[in-house]
Amino acid sequence: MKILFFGQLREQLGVAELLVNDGPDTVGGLREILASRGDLWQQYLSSKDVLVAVNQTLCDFDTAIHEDDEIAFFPPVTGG
Amino acid sequence: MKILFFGQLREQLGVAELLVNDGPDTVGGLREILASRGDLWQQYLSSKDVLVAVNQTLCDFDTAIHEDDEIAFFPPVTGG
Amino acid sequence: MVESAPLINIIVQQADFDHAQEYQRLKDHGSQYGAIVTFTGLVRDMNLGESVSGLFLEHYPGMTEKVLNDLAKQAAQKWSLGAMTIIHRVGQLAINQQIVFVGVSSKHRSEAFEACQFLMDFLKTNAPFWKKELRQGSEHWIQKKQSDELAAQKWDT
Amino acid sequence: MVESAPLINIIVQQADFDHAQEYQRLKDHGSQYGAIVTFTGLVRDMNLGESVSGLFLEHYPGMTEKVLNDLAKQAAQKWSLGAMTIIHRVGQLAINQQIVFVGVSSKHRSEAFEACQFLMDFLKTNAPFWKKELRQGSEHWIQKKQSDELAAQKWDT
Repeated sequence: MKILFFGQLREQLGVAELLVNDGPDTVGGLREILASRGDLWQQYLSSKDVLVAVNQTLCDFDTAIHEDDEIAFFPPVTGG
Repeated sequence: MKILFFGQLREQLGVAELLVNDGPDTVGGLREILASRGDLWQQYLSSKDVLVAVNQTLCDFDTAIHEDDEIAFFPPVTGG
Repeated sequence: MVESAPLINIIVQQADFDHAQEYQRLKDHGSQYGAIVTFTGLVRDMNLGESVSGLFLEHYPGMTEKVLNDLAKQAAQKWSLGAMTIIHRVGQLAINQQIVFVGVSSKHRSEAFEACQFLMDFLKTNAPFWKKELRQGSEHWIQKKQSDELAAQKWDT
Repeated sequence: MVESAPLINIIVQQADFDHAQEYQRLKDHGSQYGAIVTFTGLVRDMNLGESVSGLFLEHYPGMTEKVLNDLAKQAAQKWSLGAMTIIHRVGQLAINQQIVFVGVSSKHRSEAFEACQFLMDFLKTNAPFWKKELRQGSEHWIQKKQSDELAAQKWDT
Protein backbone atom coordinates (compact mmCIF):
# COMPACT_ATOMS: atom_id res chain seq x y z
CA MET A 1 0.00 0.00 0.00
CA LYS A 2 1.04 3.58 -0.68
CA ILE A 3 1.43 5.84 2.38
CA LEU A 4 1.55 9.64 2.01
CA PHE A 5 2.40 12.38 4.49
CA PHE A 6 1.56 16.07 4.10
CA GLY A 7 2.20 19.44 5.66
CA GLN A 8 4.00 19.79 8.95
CA LEU A 9 3.82 16.02 9.50
CA ARG A 10 5.70 15.44 6.25
CA GLU A 11 8.43 17.80 7.45
CA GLN A 12 8.55 16.33 10.96
CA LEU A 13 8.95 12.77 9.63
CA GLY A 14 11.13 13.85 6.73
CA VAL A 15 9.15 11.54 4.43
CA ALA A 16 6.52 12.34 1.81
CA GLU A 17 5.77 8.84 0.56
CA LEU A 18 6.35 5.22 1.65
CA LEU A 19 5.45 1.88 0.14
CA VAL A 20 4.42 -0.87 2.57
CA ASN A 21 3.96 -4.47 1.48
CA ASP A 22 1.83 -6.95 3.37
CA GLY A 23 0.41 -4.15 5.49
CA PRO A 24 -2.10 -4.52 8.31
CA ASP A 25 -5.91 -4.65 7.96
CA THR A 26 -6.83 -1.30 9.47
CA VAL A 27 -5.60 2.28 9.52
CA GLY A 28 -4.99 1.93 13.26
CA GLY A 29 -2.81 -1.12 12.67
CA LEU A 30 -0.85 0.76 10.05
CA ARG A 31 -0.30 3.65 12.41
CA GLU A 32 1.13 1.26 15.03
CA ILE A 33 3.55 -0.27 12.57
CA LEU A 34 4.69 3.16 11.38
CA ALA A 35 5.01 4.41 14.98
CA SER A 36 7.45 1.56 15.69
CA ARG A 37 9.90 3.05 13.18
CA GLY A 38 11.37 5.31 15.91
CA ASP A 39 10.71 7.92 18.55
CA LEU A 40 9.84 10.73 16.12
CA TRP A 41 7.32 8.50 14.38
CA GLN A 42 5.84 7.44 17.70
CA GLN A 43 5.55 11.05 18.83
CA TYR A 44 4.12 12.66 15.72
CA LEU A 45 1.80 9.88 14.57
CA SER A 46 0.20 9.49 17.99
CA SER A 47 -0.89 13.14 18.13
CA LYS A 48 -4.67 13.25 18.52
CA ASP A 49 -4.79 15.87 15.77
CA VAL A 50 -3.46 13.56 13.04
CA LEU A 51 -6.02 13.00 10.30
CA VAL A 52 -6.11 10.10 7.88
CA ALA A 53 -7.58 9.62 4.41
CA VAL A 54 -8.01 6.29 2.66
CA ASN A 55 -8.17 6.60 -1.11
CA GLN A 56 -8.55 10.36 -0.76
CA THR A 57 -11.52 10.25 1.60
CA LEU A 58 -11.23 11.29 5.26
CA CYS A 59 -11.91 8.36 7.58
CA ASP A 60 -11.21 7.11 11.10
CA PHE A 61 -8.60 4.72 12.45
CA ASP A 62 -10.96 1.71 12.44
CA THR A 63 -11.25 1.84 8.67
CA ALA A 64 -10.26 -1.36 6.86
CA ILE A 65 -7.43 -1.06 4.32
CA HIS A 66 -6.25 -3.23 1.46
CA GLU A 67 -3.12 -3.82 -0.57
CA ASP A 68 -3.96 -1.34 -3.36
CA ASP A 69 -5.12 1.47 -1.09
CA GLU A 70 -3.57 4.92 -0.83
CA ILE A 71 -3.42 6.02 2.82
CA ALA A 72 -2.51 9.57 3.77
CA PHE A 73 -1.66 11.00 7.19
CA PHE A 74 -1.70 14.74 7.75
CA PRO A 75 -2.25 17.51 10.30
CA PRO A 76 -5.50 19.53 10.45
CA VAL A 77 -6.06 21.38 7.18
CA THR A 78 -5.48 25.15 7.03
CA GLY A 79 -6.31 26.32 3.50
CA GLY A 80 -8.66 29.06 2.40
CA MET B 1 -42.79 73.66 1.97
CA LYS B 2 -41.72 71.42 -0.87
CA ILE B 3 -43.66 68.18 -1.32
CA LEU B 4 -42.27 65.31 -3.41
CA PHE B 5 -43.84 62.07 -4.64
CA PHE B 6 -41.98 59.03 -5.92
CA GLY B 7 -42.53 55.69 -7.61
CA GLN B 8 -46.02 54.32 -8.13
CA LEU B 9 -47.51 57.04 -5.91
CA ARG B 10 -46.06 59.71 -8.22
CA GLU B 11 -47.71 57.99 -11.19
CA GLN B 12 -51.03 57.48 -9.39
CA LEU B 13 -51.26 61.14 -8.38
CA GLY B 14 -49.74 62.39 -11.63
CA VAL B 15 -47.57 64.82 -9.66
CA ALA B 16 -43.87 64.70 -8.81
CA GLU B 17 -43.55 67.93 -6.88
CA LEU B 18 -45.81 70.49 -5.18
CA LEU B 19 -45.15 73.70 -3.29
CA VAL B 20 -47.40 74.39 -0.29
CA ASN B 21 -47.38 77.74 1.50
CA ASP B 22 -48.53 78.16 5.07
CA GLY B 23 -48.63 74.39 5.51
CA PRO B 24 -49.71 72.55 8.65
CA ASP B 25 -47.51 71.69 11.65
CA THR B 26 -47.21 67.93 11.20
CA VAL B 27 -46.80 65.37 8.45
CA GLY B 28 -50.23 63.96 9.36
CA GLY B 29 -51.82 67.41 8.96
CA LEU B 30 -50.14 67.78 5.58
CA ARG B 31 -51.46 64.41 4.46
CA GLU B 32 -55.01 65.47 5.39
CA ILE B 33 -54.75 68.67 3.39
CA LEU B 34 -53.35 66.80 0.38
CA ALA B 35 -56.04 64.09 0.67
CA SER B 36 -58.71 66.77 0.38
CA ARG B 37 -57.53 67.55 -3.17
CA GLY B 38 -59.77 64.78 -4.57
CA ASP B 39 -60.78 61.14 -4.44
CA LEU B 40 -57.53 59.82 -5.94
CA TRP B 41 -55.51 61.76 -3.41
CA GLN B 42 -57.73 60.53 -0.59
CA GLN B 43 -57.39 56.96 -1.76
CA TYR B 44 -53.67 56.77 -2.44
CA LEU B 45 -52.38 58.91 0.42
CA SER B 46 -54.41 57.01 3.02
CA SER B 47 -52.83 53.67 2.15
CA LYS B 48 -51.18 52.27 5.24
CA ASP B 49 -48.11 51.46 3.12
CA VAL B 50 -47.33 55.10 2.29
CA LEU B 51 -43.97 56.17 3.72
CA VAL B 52 -42.86 59.70 4.45
CA ALA B 53 -39.48 61.38 4.72
CA VAL B 54 -38.85 64.85 6.13
CA ASN B 55 -35.66 66.43 4.88
CA GLN B 56 -34.60 63.08 3.42
CA THR B 57 -34.99 61.12 6.64
CA LEU B 58 -37.74 58.52 7.10
CA CYS B 59 -40.14 59.53 9.86
CA ASP B 60 -43.69 58.99 11.09
CA PHE B 61 -46.85 61.02 10.62
CA ASP B 62 -46.55 62.77 14.00
CA THR B 63 -43.34 64.47 12.93
CA ALA B 64 -43.37 68.27 13.13
CA ILE B 65 -42.72 70.16 9.86
CA HIS B 66 -41.70 73.70 9.06
CA GLU B 67 -41.89 76.13 6.17
CA ASP B 68 -38.47 75.26 4.69
CA ASP B 69 -38.82 71.50 4.96
CA GLU B 70 -38.79 69.03 2.10
CA ILE B 71 -41.45 66.35 2.64
CA ALA B 72 -41.58 63.26 0.44
CA PHE B 73 -44.34 60.63 0.20
CA PHE B 74 -43.62 57.30 -1.45
CA PRO B 75 -44.53 53.60 -1.53
CA PRO B 76 -42.35 50.91 0.11
CA VAL B 77 -38.88 50.89 -1.43
CA THR B 78 -37.93 48.10 -3.84
CA GLY B 79 -34.35 48.67 -4.95
CA GLY B 80 -31.42 46.30 -4.79
CA MET C 1 -2.90 49.65 17.17
CA VAL C 2 -5.51 52.24 16.27
CA GLU C 3 -8.18 50.94 13.91
CA SER C 4 -8.83 53.57 11.28
CA ALA C 5 -12.33 54.14 9.94
CA PRO C 6 -13.07 52.08 6.84
CA LEU C 7 -12.93 53.62 3.40
CA ILE C 8 -16.52 54.20 2.24
CA ASN C 9 -17.44 54.63 -1.40
CA ILE C 10 -21.09 55.32 -2.32
CA ILE C 11 -22.20 55.85 -5.92
CA VAL C 12 -25.67 56.26 -7.46
CA GLN C 13 -25.50 56.54 -11.23
CA GLN C 14 -27.21 55.69 -14.53
CA ALA C 15 -24.00 54.35 -16.09
CA ASP C 16 -22.90 50.78 -15.69
CA PHE C 17 -20.07 50.02 -13.26
CA ASP C 18 -16.92 47.98 -13.80
CA HIS C 19 -16.97 45.05 -11.39
CA ALA C 20 -13.26 44.36 -11.93
CA GLN C 21 -12.31 47.94 -11.09
CA GLU C 22 -14.42 47.90 -7.93
CA TYR C 23 -12.87 44.61 -6.81
CA GLN C 24 -9.42 46.02 -7.48
CA ARG C 25 -10.16 49.12 -5.42
CA LEU C 26 -11.14 46.94 -2.44
CA LYS C 27 -8.11 44.68 -2.94
CA ASP C 28 -5.66 47.59 -3.15
CA HIS C 29 -6.95 49.31 -0.04
CA GLY C 30 -4.60 47.59 2.38
CA SER C 31 -2.76 44.32 2.74
CA GLN C 32 -3.99 43.78 6.29
CA TYR C 33 -7.42 42.82 4.88
CA GLY C 34 -7.48 39.17 3.85
CA ALA C 35 -11.14 38.79 2.92
CA ILE C 36 -13.22 40.43 0.19
CA VAL C 37 -16.90 39.67 -0.32
CA THR C 38 -18.88 41.15 -3.20
CA PHE C 39 -22.57 41.00 -4.00
CA THR C 40 -23.90 41.91 -7.44
CA GLY C 41 -27.57 42.13 -8.37
CA LEU C 42 -28.54 41.61 -12.02
CA VAL C 43 -31.79 42.13 -13.95
CA ARG C 44 -33.49 38.72 -14.19
CA ASP C 45 -35.46 37.65 -17.24
CA MET C 46 -38.27 36.24 -15.08
CA ASN C 47 -39.95 37.45 -11.89
CA LEU C 48 -42.82 35.73 -10.10
CA GLY C 49 -43.46 33.64 -13.20
CA GLU C 50 -43.70 36.62 -15.55
CA SER C 51 -41.32 37.16 -18.44
CA VAL C 52 -39.51 40.47 -18.04
CA SER C 53 -37.87 42.60 -20.73
CA GLY C 54 -36.21 45.18 -18.50
CA LEU C 55 -36.41 47.41 -15.46
CA PHE C 56 -36.85 51.09 -14.78
CA LEU C 57 -35.26 52.30 -11.54
CA GLU C 58 -36.40 55.53 -9.92
CA HIS C 59 -34.75 57.03 -6.84
CA TYR C 60 -34.94 59.99 -4.50
CA PRO C 61 -31.75 61.92 -5.26
CA GLY C 62 -29.96 63.09 -2.16
CA MET C 63 -31.85 60.90 0.26
CA THR C 64 -30.51 57.77 -1.43
CA GLU C 65 -26.87 58.71 -0.91
CA LYS C 66 -27.63 59.77 2.66
CA VAL C 67 -29.31 56.45 3.53
CA LEU C 68 -26.52 54.41 1.92
CA ASN C 69 -23.89 56.41 3.79
CA ASP C 70 -25.73 55.89 7.07
CA LEU C 71 -25.91 52.14 6.39
CA ALA C 72 -22.18 51.98 5.68
CA LYS C 73 -21.47 53.81 8.93
CA GLN C 74 -23.68 51.41 10.85
CA ALA C 75 -21.77 48.49 9.34
CA ALA C 76 -18.48 50.15 10.29
CA GLN C 77 -19.63 50.20 13.91
CA LYS C 78 -20.81 46.60 13.93
CA TRP C 79 -17.76 45.04 12.27
CA SER C 80 -14.07 45.77 11.82
CA LEU C 81 -13.87 46.54 8.10
CA GLY C 82 -11.26 47.77 5.64
CA ALA C 83 -13.39 49.24 2.86
CA MET C 84 -16.99 49.29 1.71
CA THR C 85 -18.34 50.11 -1.73
CA ILE C 86 -22.03 50.51 -2.58
CA ILE C 87 -23.05 51.27 -6.15
CA HIS C 88 -26.65 51.41 -7.32
CA ARG C 89 -27.78 52.20 -10.83
CA VAL C 90 -30.94 54.12 -11.77
CA GLY C 91 -32.86 54.57 -15.02
CA GLN C 92 -33.57 52.02 -17.72
CA LEU C 93 -31.85 48.61 -17.41
CA ALA C 94 -31.93 45.61 -19.75
CA ILE C 95 -31.93 41.89 -18.91
CA ASN C 96 -28.73 40.64 -17.24
CA GLN C 97 -27.43 44.16 -16.68
CA GLN C 98 -25.87 45.02 -13.35
CA ILE C 99 -28.16 46.85 -10.91
CA VAL C 100 -26.29 46.97 -7.63
CA PHE C 101 -22.84 46.21 -6.22
CA VAL C 102 -21.91 45.87 -2.58
CA GLY C 103 -18.29 45.01 -1.78
CA VAL C 104 -16.63 44.74 1.62
CA SER C 105 -13.09 43.98 2.76
CA SER C 106 -12.07 42.93 6.24
CA LYS C 107 -9.42 40.97 8.05
CA HIS C 108 -11.58 37.87 8.47
CA ARG C 109 -14.18 36.30 6.25
CA SER C 110 -17.10 36.13 8.66
CA GLU C 111 -17.06 39.90 9.10
CA ALA C 112 -16.92 40.54 5.36
CA PHE C 113 -19.80 38.13 4.68
CA GLU C 114 -21.96 39.53 7.44
CA ALA C 115 -21.35 43.19 6.61
CA CYS C 116 -22.05 42.61 2.90
CA GLN C 117 -25.32 40.80 3.64
CA PHE C 118 -26.32 43.43 6.22
CA LEU C 119 -25.78 46.23 3.68
CA MET C 120 -27.86 44.45 1.04
CA ASP C 121 -30.66 43.58 3.46
CA PHE C 122 -31.00 47.18 4.63
CA LEU C 123 -30.52 48.69 1.19
CA LYS C 124 -33.51 46.59 0.07
CA THR C 125 -35.77 47.89 2.84
CA ASN C 126 -34.46 51.41 3.53
CA ALA C 127 -32.88 53.01 0.49
CA PRO C 128 -35.37 55.04 -1.60
CA PHE C 129 -35.28 53.16 -4.91
CA TRP C 130 -38.35 51.94 -6.77
CA LYS C 131 -38.36 49.35 -9.52
CA LYS C 132 -40.80 49.17 -12.40
CA GLU C 133 -40.80 45.96 -14.39
CA LEU C 134 -41.14 46.18 -18.15
CA ARG C 135 -43.01 43.24 -19.65
CA GLN C 136 -44.41 42.73 -23.13
CA GLY C 137 -46.15 46.07 -23.75
CA SER C 138 -46.91 46.79 -20.10
CA GLU C 139 -45.26 48.14 -16.97
CA HIS C 140 -45.63 46.96 -13.39
CA TRP C 141 -44.30 48.55 -10.23
CA ILE C 142 -42.64 45.94 -8.08
CA GLN C 143 -44.28 45.49 -4.68
CA LYS C 144 -42.28 45.03 -1.50
CA LYS C 145 -41.53 41.48 -0.47
CA GLN C 146 -42.11 40.22 3.03
CA SER C 147 -38.95 38.11 2.77
CA ASP C 148 -36.94 41.33 2.43
CA GLU C 149 -38.50 42.79 5.57
CA LEU C 150 -37.78 39.60 7.49
CA ALA C 151 -34.19 39.58 6.22
CA ALA C 152 -33.66 43.09 7.56
CA GLN C 153 -35.39 42.35 10.87
CA LYS C 154 -33.09 39.44 11.61
CA TRP C 155 -30.22 41.92 12.19
CA ASP C 156 -32.07 43.60 15.08
CA THR C 157 -30.40 42.68 18.31
CA MET D 1 -39.99 23.92 -14.86
CA VAL D 2 -37.12 21.49 -14.36
CA GLU D 3 -34.24 22.90 -12.33
CA SER D 4 -31.03 21.90 -14.00
CA ALA D 5 -27.95 21.05 -11.94
CA PRO D 6 -25.71 24.04 -11.34
CA LEU D 7 -22.56 24.57 -13.35
CA ILE D 8 -19.60 23.59 -11.15
CA ASN D 9 -16.08 24.78 -11.84
CA ILE D 10 -13.24 23.60 -9.56
CA ILE D 11 -9.63 24.64 -10.13
CA VAL D 12 -6.48 24.04 -8.07
CA GLN D 13 -3.46 25.74 -9.59
CA GLN D 14 -0.20 27.55 -8.90
CA ALA D 15 -1.01 30.37 -11.31
CA ASP D 16 -2.99 33.43 -10.27
CA PHE D 17 -6.63 33.68 -11.35
CA ASP D 18 -8.44 36.55 -13.02
CA HIS D 19 -11.22 37.70 -10.70
CA ALA D 20 -12.93 39.65 -13.50
CA GLN D 21 -13.02 36.62 -15.77
CA GLU D 22 -14.46 34.42 -13.03
CA TYR D 23 -17.15 37.00 -12.25
CA GLN D 24 -17.99 37.24 -15.96
CA ARG D 25 -18.32 33.46 -16.22
CA LEU D 26 -20.84 33.44 -13.36
CA LYS D 27 -22.71 36.42 -14.81
CA ASP D 28 -22.94 34.91 -18.29
CA HIS D 29 -24.24 31.55 -17.10
CA GLY D 30 -27.92 32.45 -17.33
CA SER D 31 -30.14 35.48 -17.05
CA GLN D 32 -32.49 33.78 -14.59
CA TYR D 33 -29.88 34.23 -11.85
CA GLY D 34 -30.12 37.68 -10.31
CA ALA D 35 -27.58 37.36 -7.49
CA ILE D 36 -23.83 36.77 -7.56
CA VAL D 37 -21.73 36.55 -4.40
CA THR D 38 -17.96 36.20 -4.51
CA PHE D 39 -15.44 35.61 -1.75
CA THR D 40 -11.73 36.19 -2.28
CA GLY D 41 -9.02 35.38 0.23
CA LEU D 42 -5.76 37.32 0.06
CA VAL D 43 -2.37 36.88 1.75
CA ARG D 44 -2.32 39.27 4.72
CA ASP D 45 0.81 41.07 5.85
CA MET D 46 0.12 40.28 9.50
CA ASN D 47 -1.20 37.20 11.28
CA LEU D 48 -1.68 36.84 15.03
CA GLY D 49 0.51 39.88 15.58
CA GLU D 50 3.41 38.57 13.48
CA SER D 51 4.65 40.31 10.37
CA VAL D 52 4.40 37.96 7.38
CA SER D 53 6.34 38.09 4.11
CA GLY D 54 4.47 35.38 2.23
CA LEU D 55 2.81 31.97 2.30
CA PHE D 56 3.61 28.51 1.02
CA LEU D 57 0.57 26.39 0.24
CA GLU D 58 0.81 22.62 0.07
CA HIS D 59 -2.04 20.35 -0.99
CA TYR D 60 -2.94 16.71 -1.55
CA PRO D 61 -3.39 16.48 -5.33
CA GLY D 62 -6.44 14.51 -6.31
CA MET D 63 -8.08 14.54 -2.90
CA THR D 64 -8.34 18.32 -2.97
CA GLU D 65 -10.36 18.38 -6.19
CA LYS D 66 -12.53 15.52 -4.91
CA VAL D 67 -13.32 17.26 -1.62
CA LEU D 68 -14.11 20.57 -3.36
CA ASN D 69 -16.36 18.79 -5.86
CA ASP D 70 -18.19 17.03 -3.04
CA LEU D 71 -18.66 20.35 -1.24
CA ALA D 72 -20.09 21.96 -4.38
CA LYS D 73 -22.51 19.06 -4.78
CA GLN D 74 -23.62 19.36 -1.18
CA ALA D 75 -24.27 23.08 -1.74
CA ALA D 76 -26.25 22.24 -4.89
CA GLN D 77 -28.54 20.04 -2.80
CA LYS D 78 -29.02 22.59 -0.04
CA TRP D 79 -29.73 25.62 -2.25
CA SER D 80 -31.07 26.36 -5.72
CA LEU D 81 -27.97 27.66 -7.50
CA GLY D 82 -26.98 28.69 -11.01
CA ALA D 83 -23.22 28.24 -10.95
CA MET D 84 -20.41 27.70 -8.48
CA THR D 85 -16.71 28.34 -8.95
CA ILE D 86 -14.01 27.33 -6.49
CA ILE D 87 -10.38 28.21 -7.23
CA HIS D 88 -7.54 27.59 -4.80
CA ARG D 89 -3.91 28.36 -5.45
CA VAL D 90 -0.94 26.32 -4.21
CA GLY D 91 2.78 27.01 -3.97
CA GLN D 92 4.53 30.23 -3.03
CA LEU D 93 2.38 33.36 -2.60
CA ALA D 94 3.39 36.93 -1.78
CA ILE D 95 1.60 39.53 0.35
CA ASN D 96 -1.76 40.69 -1.01
CA GLN D 97 -1.83 37.94 -3.65
CA GLN D 98 -5.05 36.03 -4.22
CA ILE D 99 -5.26 32.63 -2.49
CA VAL D 100 -8.82 31.46 -2.97
CA PHE D 101 -11.96 32.41 -4.89
CA VAL D 102 -15.47 31.14 -4.27
CA GLY D 103 -18.24 32.52 -6.47
CA VAL D 104 -21.90 31.54 -6.53
CA SER D 105 -24.88 32.66 -8.59
CA SER D 106 -28.51 32.06 -7.74
CA LYS D 107 -31.93 33.55 -8.27
CA HIS D 108 -32.08 35.18 -4.87
CA ARG D 109 -29.41 36.80 -2.74
CA SER D 110 -29.87 34.84 0.49
CA GLU D 111 -29.11 31.56 -1.28
CA ALA D 112 -26.01 32.98 -2.95
CA PHE D 113 -24.69 34.40 0.34
CA GLU D 114 -25.36 31.22 2.28
CA ALA D 115 -23.90 28.86 -0.32
CA CYS D 116 -20.75 30.98 -0.70
CA GLN D 117 -20.20 31.09 3.06
CA PHE D 118 -20.93 27.36 3.41
CA LEU D 119 -18.35 26.53 0.73
CA MET D 120 -15.69 28.68 2.42
CA ASP D 121 -16.43 27.32 5.90
CA PHE D 122 -16.10 23.71 4.74
CA LEU D 123 -13.15 24.36 2.47
CA LYS D 124 -11.34 25.72 5.55
CA THR D 125 -12.00 22.60 7.62
CA ASN D 126 -12.16 19.80 5.03
CA ALA D 127 -10.08 20.51 1.95
CA PRO D 128 -6.50 19.17 2.24
CA PHE D 129 -4.48 22.37 2.02
CA TRP D 130 -1.75 23.36 4.47
CA LYS D 131 -0.34 26.85 4.86
CA LYS D 132 3.17 27.70 5.95
CA GLU D 133 3.82 31.29 6.88
CA LEU D 134 7.06 32.89 5.80
CA ARG D 135 8.34 35.45 8.27
CA GLN D 136 11.71 37.21 8.49
CA GLY D 137 14.10 34.30 8.02
CA SER D 138 11.80 31.64 9.46
CA GLU D 139 8.85 29.47 8.51
CA HIS D 140 5.81 28.54 10.58
CA TRP D 141 3.09 26.04 9.75
CA ILE D 142 -0.28 27.59 10.45
CA GLN D 143 -2.29 25.78 13.11
CA LYS D 144 -6.01 25.14 12.78
CA LYS D 145 -8.30 27.76 14.30
CA GLN D 146 -11.17 26.84 16.57
CA SER D 147 -13.23 29.63 15.02
CA ASP D 148 -13.03 27.79 11.68
CA GLU D 149 -14.29 24.56 13.25
CA LEU D 150 -17.16 26.40 14.89
CA ALA D 151 -18.04 28.15 11.61
CA ALA D 152 -18.32 24.77 9.87
CA GLN D 153 -20.27 23.19 12.73
CA LYS D 154 -22.95 25.88 12.59
CA TRP D 155 -24.15 24.42 9.24
CA ASP D 156 -24.99 21.06 10.85
CA THR D 157 -28.73 20.71 11.12
